[in-house]
Amino acid sequence: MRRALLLAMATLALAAPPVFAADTTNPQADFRAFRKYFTERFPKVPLNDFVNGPYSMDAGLRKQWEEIDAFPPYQFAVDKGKQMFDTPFANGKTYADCFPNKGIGIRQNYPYFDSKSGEVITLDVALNQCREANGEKPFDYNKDDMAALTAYMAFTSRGKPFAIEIPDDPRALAAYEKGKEYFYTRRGQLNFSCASCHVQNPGGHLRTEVLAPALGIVAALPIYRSEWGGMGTTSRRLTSCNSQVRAAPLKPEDPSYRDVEYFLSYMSNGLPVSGPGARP
Amino acid sequence: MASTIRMRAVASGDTTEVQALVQHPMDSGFVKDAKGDLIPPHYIEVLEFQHAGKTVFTAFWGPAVAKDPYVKFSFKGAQKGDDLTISWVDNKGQSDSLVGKIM
Amino acid sequence: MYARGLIGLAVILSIGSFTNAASAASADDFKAAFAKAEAANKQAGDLKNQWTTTAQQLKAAQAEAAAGDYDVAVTDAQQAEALANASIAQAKEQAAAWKQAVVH
Amino acid sequence: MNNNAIMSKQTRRRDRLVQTRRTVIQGALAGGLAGFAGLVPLTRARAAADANKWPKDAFAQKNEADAIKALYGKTPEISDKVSLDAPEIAENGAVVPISVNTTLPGVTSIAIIVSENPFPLAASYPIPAGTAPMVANRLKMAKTSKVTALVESGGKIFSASKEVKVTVGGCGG
Repeated sequence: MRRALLLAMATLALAAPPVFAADTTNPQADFRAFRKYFTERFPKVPLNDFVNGPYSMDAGLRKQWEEIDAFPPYQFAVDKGKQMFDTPFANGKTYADCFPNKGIGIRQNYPYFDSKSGEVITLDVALNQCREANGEKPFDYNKDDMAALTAYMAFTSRGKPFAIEIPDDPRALAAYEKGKEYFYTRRGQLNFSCASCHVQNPGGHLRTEVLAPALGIVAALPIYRSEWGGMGTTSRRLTSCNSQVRAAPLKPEDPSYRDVEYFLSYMSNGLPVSGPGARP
Repeated sequence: MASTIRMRAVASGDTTEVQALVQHPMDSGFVKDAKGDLIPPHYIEVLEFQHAGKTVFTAFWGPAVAKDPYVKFSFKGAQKGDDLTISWVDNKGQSDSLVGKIM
Repeated sequence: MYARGLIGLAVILSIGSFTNAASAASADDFKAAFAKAEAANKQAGDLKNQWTTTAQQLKAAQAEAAAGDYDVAVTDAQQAEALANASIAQAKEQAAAWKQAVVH
Repeated sequence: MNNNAIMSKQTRRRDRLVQTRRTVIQGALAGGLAGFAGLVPLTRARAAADANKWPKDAFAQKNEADAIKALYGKTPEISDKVSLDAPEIAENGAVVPISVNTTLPGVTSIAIIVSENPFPLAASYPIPAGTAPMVANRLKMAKTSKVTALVESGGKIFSASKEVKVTVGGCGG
């Protein structure tokens, strides 16, 4: 069983596209190449459908998803998130006070590069910063409360095109480049990168799962995964990816995770927010 | 605490289509927790829908119904604006109920 | 490409090759082997490239040592060190090689 | 989610008084949450489902034949008038959408059996007059299994079956 799995993975690892080297950071050029790669590889998938991940690749899965999405399991998380979002902190302020447009319909602008701190700030990090600034304890980044809040905020942003900016700041470019490096770097005993699965083999199978394309992969987060029997955030998604290739996961919202989310979100610019999503 | 029940009932002509989702762990009794102990079975046994004092749908469920269970059915005789009552009881005697309006 | 694909396989094969290495090891042998493995895994951690299998192997080594079976414990620790070293090699090789995979 | 926490809290205080108080609190909050995704405004109901009607014996059987016998006391016959919609390959055994429909007249109940589950009877639905002989639900499947829809019509039992492949079982958590 295990041997078969390893063999399957080794086969997958060897099926790589032609490669070229690059030494300069040029997000716009990366963006064009990335989109071109996916749209040429999957000419029948409408551009906006890439955000539906594995369902854009497999008709059988898609039918089950459509049946489930008619009354989706993340509904309870969205309701809980709204209730949390509308409930003031002990000091009387709310989440709305921390965000542009009172936090409604803004998911597509995250993560962003904060020129003050010199860091990439994801929506999840911004929410915990908001809590701490108002004297509240930060939430665990993986699920539960954080997943509910981000589910609600994504829900209010559905359909809005991702609009990630990389400001003209060498530190922002460096963060983008680090995220890109993290994405393409092989790790874990199985020697897989994020790209091994989500660039080189989307639509293929890893064990039983249909692999999602990297283009638009962040758009559905947070997600309700049947495998988890519940909601998970971007952190949980990255952590489980690492574990699957037998790489020790980093801490949730580690700078490397933030950078890779920054890179992937920039690659998804123009695609609509579809979160919260439901996944197998 | 929010209700455990979400319901959508839509009348079209004489027929009303009902969909409902209930927040419930539906523990089968076969799954172990993080410590390796079996999580005891905990599942909804009966889910009932009533319209105008009459039971229009009953579900008898076992532990094989998925977590946060979903059901869809349709019945005749109701109109837009009517009340539809939904209630459930599980194997531990816990219960919840709700009245929704048919749209 | 080929070399990178082989790292994982090499590690899998190396696990088998250690089984004859130990004979009547002592607690001190274990401590030394374990310290080496831990140091290697820490180095992998500095490169943000630890493997879950290394941690599992370290844990197994500790459990065997606690049970007094130092032969097996030393073997486990050596395997952990081999895994950690492979993860370090992977990180060093990938530091430049990742660029080969970028979509252009 | 908080689900487990809520449930364990409920377990600890199961007496009727507390249950009633909880119900009132929930009722007060429900108004504020209504209106999401086109849901109807909701109020709390007094009605309660009756656990005494639950067919305990049928749900306790460990093989398909015994479960059908306990539920109906009869043997089903295969009918092309029973339609079972289930995926060929389940995306995850934890959530498998399955629906049953029939053109048979005078239907009084529908049941769904998953042969390879530890307890094969998954769900049973009495169908009163005026209710369509159709139901959709989501089930757990431990492994690849035959799924059977049973329809009771005119005192007889009719069935349709389909093999559903499960690659990630619904019993692992």
